[in-house]
Amino acid sequence: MSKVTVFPKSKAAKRQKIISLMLGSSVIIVFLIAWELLFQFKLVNPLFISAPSRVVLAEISIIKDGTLLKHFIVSAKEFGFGYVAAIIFGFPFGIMLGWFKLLKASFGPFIAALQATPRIALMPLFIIWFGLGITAKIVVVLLSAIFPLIVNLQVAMSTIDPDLVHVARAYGAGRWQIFRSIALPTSLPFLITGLRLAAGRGLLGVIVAEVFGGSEGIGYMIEYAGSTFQTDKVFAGVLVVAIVGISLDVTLDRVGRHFDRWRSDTAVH
Amino acid sequence: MSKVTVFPKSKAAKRQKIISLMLGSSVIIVFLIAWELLFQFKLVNPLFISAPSRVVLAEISIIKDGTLLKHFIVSAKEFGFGYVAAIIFGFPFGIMLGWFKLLKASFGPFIAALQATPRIALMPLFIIWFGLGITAKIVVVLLSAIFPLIVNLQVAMSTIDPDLVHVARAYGAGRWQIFRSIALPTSLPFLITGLRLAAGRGLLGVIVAEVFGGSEGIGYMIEYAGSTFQTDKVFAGVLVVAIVGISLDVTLDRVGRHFDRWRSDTAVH
Amino acid sequence: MTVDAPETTTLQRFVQSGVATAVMGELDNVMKSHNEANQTVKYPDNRPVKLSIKNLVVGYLDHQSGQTTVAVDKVSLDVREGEFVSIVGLSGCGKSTFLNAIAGLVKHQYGEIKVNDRLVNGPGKDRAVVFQKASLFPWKKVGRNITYGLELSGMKPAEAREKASYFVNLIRLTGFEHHYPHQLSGGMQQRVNLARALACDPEVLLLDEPFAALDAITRELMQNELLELCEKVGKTVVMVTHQIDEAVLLSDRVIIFSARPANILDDIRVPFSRPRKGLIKDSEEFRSLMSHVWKIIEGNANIGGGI
Amino acid sequence: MTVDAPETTTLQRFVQSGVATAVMGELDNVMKSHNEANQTVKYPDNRPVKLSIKNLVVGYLDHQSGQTTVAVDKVSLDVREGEFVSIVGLSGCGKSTFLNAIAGLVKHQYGEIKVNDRLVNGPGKDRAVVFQKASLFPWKKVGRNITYGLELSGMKPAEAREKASYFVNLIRLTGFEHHYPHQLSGGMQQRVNLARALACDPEVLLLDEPFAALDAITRELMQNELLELCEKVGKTVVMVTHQIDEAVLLSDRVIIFSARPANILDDIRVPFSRPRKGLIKDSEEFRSLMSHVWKIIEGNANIGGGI
Amino acid sequence: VKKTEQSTGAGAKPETVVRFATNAGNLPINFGISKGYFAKEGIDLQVVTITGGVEAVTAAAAGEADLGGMGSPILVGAVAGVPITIIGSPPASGQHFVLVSKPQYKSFAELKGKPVSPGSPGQGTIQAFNVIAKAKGFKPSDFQYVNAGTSGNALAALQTGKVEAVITSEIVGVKAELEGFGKVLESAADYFGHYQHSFIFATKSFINEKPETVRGFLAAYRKTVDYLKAHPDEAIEFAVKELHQDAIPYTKVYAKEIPAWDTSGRIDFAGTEHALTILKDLGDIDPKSQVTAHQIVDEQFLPK
Ligand SMILES: Nc1ncnc2c1ncn2[C@@H]1O[C@H](COP(=O)(O)OP(=O)(O)OP(=O)(O)O)[C@@H](O)[C@H]1O
Ligand SMILES: Nc1ncnc2c1ncn2[C@@H]1O[C@H](COP(=O)(O)OP(=O)(O)OP(=O)(O)O)[C@@H](O)[C@H]1O
Ligand SMILES: [Mg+2]
Ligand SMILES: [Mg+2]
Repeated sequence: MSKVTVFPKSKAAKRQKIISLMLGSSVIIVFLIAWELLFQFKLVNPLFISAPSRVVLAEISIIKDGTLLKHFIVSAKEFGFGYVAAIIFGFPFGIMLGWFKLLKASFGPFIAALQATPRIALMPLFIIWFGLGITAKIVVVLLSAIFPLIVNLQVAMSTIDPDLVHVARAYGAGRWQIFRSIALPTSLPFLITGLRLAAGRGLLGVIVAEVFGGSEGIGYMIEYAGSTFQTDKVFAGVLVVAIVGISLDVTLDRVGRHFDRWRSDTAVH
Repeated sequence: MSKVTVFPKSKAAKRQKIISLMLGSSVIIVFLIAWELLFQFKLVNPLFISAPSRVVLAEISIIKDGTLLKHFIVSAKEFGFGYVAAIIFGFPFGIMLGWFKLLKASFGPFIAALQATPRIALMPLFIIWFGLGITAKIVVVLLSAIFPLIVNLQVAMSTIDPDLVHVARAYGAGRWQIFRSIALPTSLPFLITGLRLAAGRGLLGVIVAEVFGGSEGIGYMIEYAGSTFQTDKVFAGVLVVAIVGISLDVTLDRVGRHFDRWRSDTAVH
Repeated sequence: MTVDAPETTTLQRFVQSGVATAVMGELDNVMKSHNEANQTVKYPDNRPVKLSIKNLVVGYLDHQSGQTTVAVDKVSLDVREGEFVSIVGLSGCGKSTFLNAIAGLVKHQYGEIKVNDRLVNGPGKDRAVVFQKASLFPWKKVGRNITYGLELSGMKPAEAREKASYFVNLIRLTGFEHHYPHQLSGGMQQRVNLARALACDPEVLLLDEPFAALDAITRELMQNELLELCEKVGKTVVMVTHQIDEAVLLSDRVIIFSARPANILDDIRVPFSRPRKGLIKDSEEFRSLMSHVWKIIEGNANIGGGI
Repeated sequence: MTVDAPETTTLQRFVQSGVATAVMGELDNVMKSHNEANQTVKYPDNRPVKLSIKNLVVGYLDHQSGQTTVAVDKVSLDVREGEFVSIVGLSGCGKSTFLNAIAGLVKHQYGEIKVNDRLVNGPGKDRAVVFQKASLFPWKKVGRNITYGLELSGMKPAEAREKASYFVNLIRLTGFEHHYPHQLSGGMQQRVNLARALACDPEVLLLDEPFAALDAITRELMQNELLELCEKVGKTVVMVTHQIDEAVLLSDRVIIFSARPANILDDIRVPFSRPRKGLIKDSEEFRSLMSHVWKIIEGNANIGGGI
Repeated sequence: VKKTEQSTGAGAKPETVVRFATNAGNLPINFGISKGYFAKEGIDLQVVTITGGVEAVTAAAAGEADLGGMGSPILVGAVAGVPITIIGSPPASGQHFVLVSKPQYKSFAELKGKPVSPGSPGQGTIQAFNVIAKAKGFKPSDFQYVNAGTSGNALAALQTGKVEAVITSEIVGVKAELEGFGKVLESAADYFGHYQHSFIFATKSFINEKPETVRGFLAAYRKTVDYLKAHPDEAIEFAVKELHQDAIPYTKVYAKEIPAWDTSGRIDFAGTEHALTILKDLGDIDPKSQVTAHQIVDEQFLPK
């Protein structure tokens, strides 16, 4: 042990985080600048396409008059409940489908059909079953977000290392323990991917649901602003959704990497 | 070698396929019967919720008068091009994001934002850039289908076994060869998952795109039937989409299992 | 053992069992008469039988090609409490398969396995295995890998940690508790694999080449630790090894497996008294025993064709 | 080698290199004077130097804890064309790391590695490695695993298949070409790993315990095949092994590594002429050489503390 | 979502909750709530915001709304058997879609063979376009139908030349003219003659349970509309300030429209029959249907 040198912990890791952040931001900033220039040089029509500077002004104004907060809270609630519901149902269901072949054979096609069924065709059904209130929107978010989870976790189960299952069984692990000690860590990358896709899908879902019915929420705000030609406000709403999307994605990615830190750093190339 | 017994090849495999098919079908059939009974006992309003028997009749009539074929060809074309485009762009892009950390740090947040950006807000942009023809619809399908591919493949790259990369490098494999001989087989389950999710998303995309603009395609047919309360025809359209969804899913799953046949059969439980 | 394709009905049962149950079943009667005579108790011993294997047949079915490979062919073996039995044999002859069958991880198609007079039909906490591949959990640090079995049986974390640190010292990995497996050398990984099994303190210890990746010095150290542990608590051990000297040094009996499919060529009692020291290695008796074993394997290899 | 934490700027370079380049760099001058004297050519030989290693230092940085583990510490070694050099040492001392550095898979922080007088800064087709873990491609069948290196260099499939079948016979796996790795026993996997490297016919062969998972008989068979192959074409081989007898039997020189971090304790010339037969094992000279090697390692183990 | 606009009006305490399905920005409804006209009738009016007539009808059928006011899907739904009854008309109940072309077009005939956007299937816009085309002697197949929607999307398509003409609401048409890339070429109202497009409906169950509330609603609605007609400036100011309507085109259109409002709420039966005929021609209503306007309309709740 005399040959081990210790350096201040995690400085390197911190540095890496900062670099990542800077790179990610700079791409977005470059995009925004390009967009603003297009606008300033009148290459886009402000009737249809706003500009970052105008969006920021619109954003400030809807923050100031409280509009944004009001709609945001509604949307956040709908998204939150729907997303959590998708996890609660999708996670165990996906795992079970991957785990029990008969279950997959039975419900696989049904799920595929459900996934491909256009929500738009079912809107009347939705209204009849879930009304026009928050329930309907939560269901839309749930239905949008659940499929990536189900499909990803199902496949995750097939990538489990059989050697490790052997070890676990040899040590007397029951199903639940095998699940916890092997299936879960193995499926983590799949789970995180599923959660990331589900977040993106769920956000779209909440907006779509609010556009189709209701008088609250960011989606409603966007739709109403659009139909009254308040393009800046449309984009101010979109900006909020995009920021939420980025935050969720970055957080999930980081969580995934935290739990995956046991992987060796070996560069692939 | 004297101790090896050979049995007629693949009989077991065939049997398994048949069982799977039967199970999958029976769940759907049970669902349809339940639905029909609900209808027969007048527990649902046929004005908004059709019944399997009525859907079949509607299906037959639109097959006979050629409506279905006409719309189907249009939608199939839009979906096909969009899906293939999503693969062509999403596959290498996802791989590269997973492969090159800097690329991921740079474009990750941007992609997350794009994924969460409500398409509905960008419709004017879409129209301006891609018009109202098939191009716009292909782009909608592309945008719907590409994210599962990008995200799944990106994560796939992080699950590559570094030992195997070592082996490949030791034998002088270049990047491309490492990609082909290791990254590709490793990412296969992720790729298949991505393709399955993308298929589901793409089908939704094509319908949404046709609802929002256009005068052809299954989506248009569904929308028109819906707005004139021809519920049977709505579900006849939905049925077609669902069948396509199931077929794609089953095919992709089978392809995935074909390429994954090297995995040992060790039961997980 | 080459059997013609059975009719479909037999084939179905065949497939369901995962391997060739049905085919093997047909050999039932033939084997009964053939084997029962064979099963003499070669070395009388008054200790109770801990592990009893009768007419064990294990095969693998390749689902794609429909090929079965028979790996273990009618092996019978009794191991008494506190006995240390080694198995030697050619690479690929079926040693690991045999061990995995005892562990309950691989299904057997015929015969029976009993531990403490109870039929084995799955893994159990009475047995622990040191696998040929280290197969550590890559996401667990060394310490947690060692305490895996303990945690499964519900030991408190503090207690498990303490036990882990004892075994970390035993396998000479002090300071590496918080390393992930990929940060260890091959030999270090194998030692963790060994410690994981020892920590469970099972009644029957199944070791599959536990020292193969160790250098001579470390190997001797570990052998001594194992011997000491076993002699102290009287563990029942079945160990697969490739080192004939190791087999002779550690065991009460050395079982020699034939080329695949494995059956028992010979079952040799090792006459040295315990506790043993490495010193016996230099004795003439030790050497002649070793070359005896060697000759039996070699003879079989030459006759039996493929290795 | 315990170095205090450097200032941030040094730390940055440290992190960028992946390991402790900067820290090691500071030791530059110290080591130059220290080592150059050491580097006498112990056994004069008129064959050209194939592989030349000077003051090699290799360490691992744990990105999370910030800990560095130095595995190879200022090792210098010249291997001549056609020479067979074995490395023995304690488990975890740094043998695999050393081999991987030569293969170009692990970055070194200080010193240089030259093959054919050209600096090594990555893997190359002039070297092939038999890894300690078999690391076969699980999705390729045995045949395709063996021809992996050949396919990379663009050999035609038919030709590669033919070559594969030659090596499949050599490693006694006839009939298993179309099996997947998970259907093989541990020893069979290791033999495929060996064949994969041999098939490439590289100038320098780096073997990391290539026979560890093989039984005595198969091991001897494989040793003979390797010896024959090497003697015929005059391959340069560096082999890590745990069997001292194997090292002595096969090699021209046996290098003894110290406990971690590895440096060379001794470099022993094996005086037997070639071609050698297994028979020399029984000679008195052979045995005394073996116990000489054993004593050096053991002495170091006792002094050096942790294994 | 049931949105409760706070009743600011003094007087009677709201007692009965009435859920009214309409699109966002409905002037009389929002104004009436804000001024407390409904509260005065003992009605707590809650707006169920939906995007179109189909959703309004569905919401009513699903029990999510008691009353509603939208366009022709109400007729289609009522004829198809949705349990709703038409109880009155909004103040502007006729066809008010306009055909907007690119500025260079002088006449409708020039659009022949060109890409035009008649709006989404089932909507009144398609009916309007077809009626105009028929009156000018063209068939629908004489044009390339590409649906770009009705509002922002339609304008974007027009501005960038993806289509040569769109049929849309008057406000959007005026907006296009103001922006300089569009020209209101035709007004649908000129071709429809006797035609009623918009209605107020109630579900049959609500009528059965609370006929008095229906009466009260229509009374309050009438008062609101009367007030608005008398104070067009206040109406427009309310729409722009409170409902965030696009000021210039809204002002321009409504300054002209409000004085022409019919505040009686009476149904134009001839116009409705005419609408039914047109819808049958289009196939939106089963051509074999025998349902007449009188069977789906009940005027008894209108204030005398
Ligand atoms: N999972 C499996 N599927 C199919 N065949 C297998 C499987 N495992 C082992 N075999 C086959 O069974 C035979 C015996 O393998 P086993 O692993 O028991 O050998 P072993 O005696 O342990 O050899 P080694 O000393 O090389 O480890 C071999 O021919 C091997 O190919
Ligand atoms: N990828 C790695 N990351 C961090 N540390 C490592 C890594 N690989 C090896 N080490 C450490 O380097 C040291 C030397 O390891 P190495 O594998 O070279 O040993 P070895 O001599 O081959 O041992 P064995 O005979 O057991 O295979 C060990 O202390 C080990 O913990
Ligand atoms: Mg084995
Ligand atoms: Mg090693």
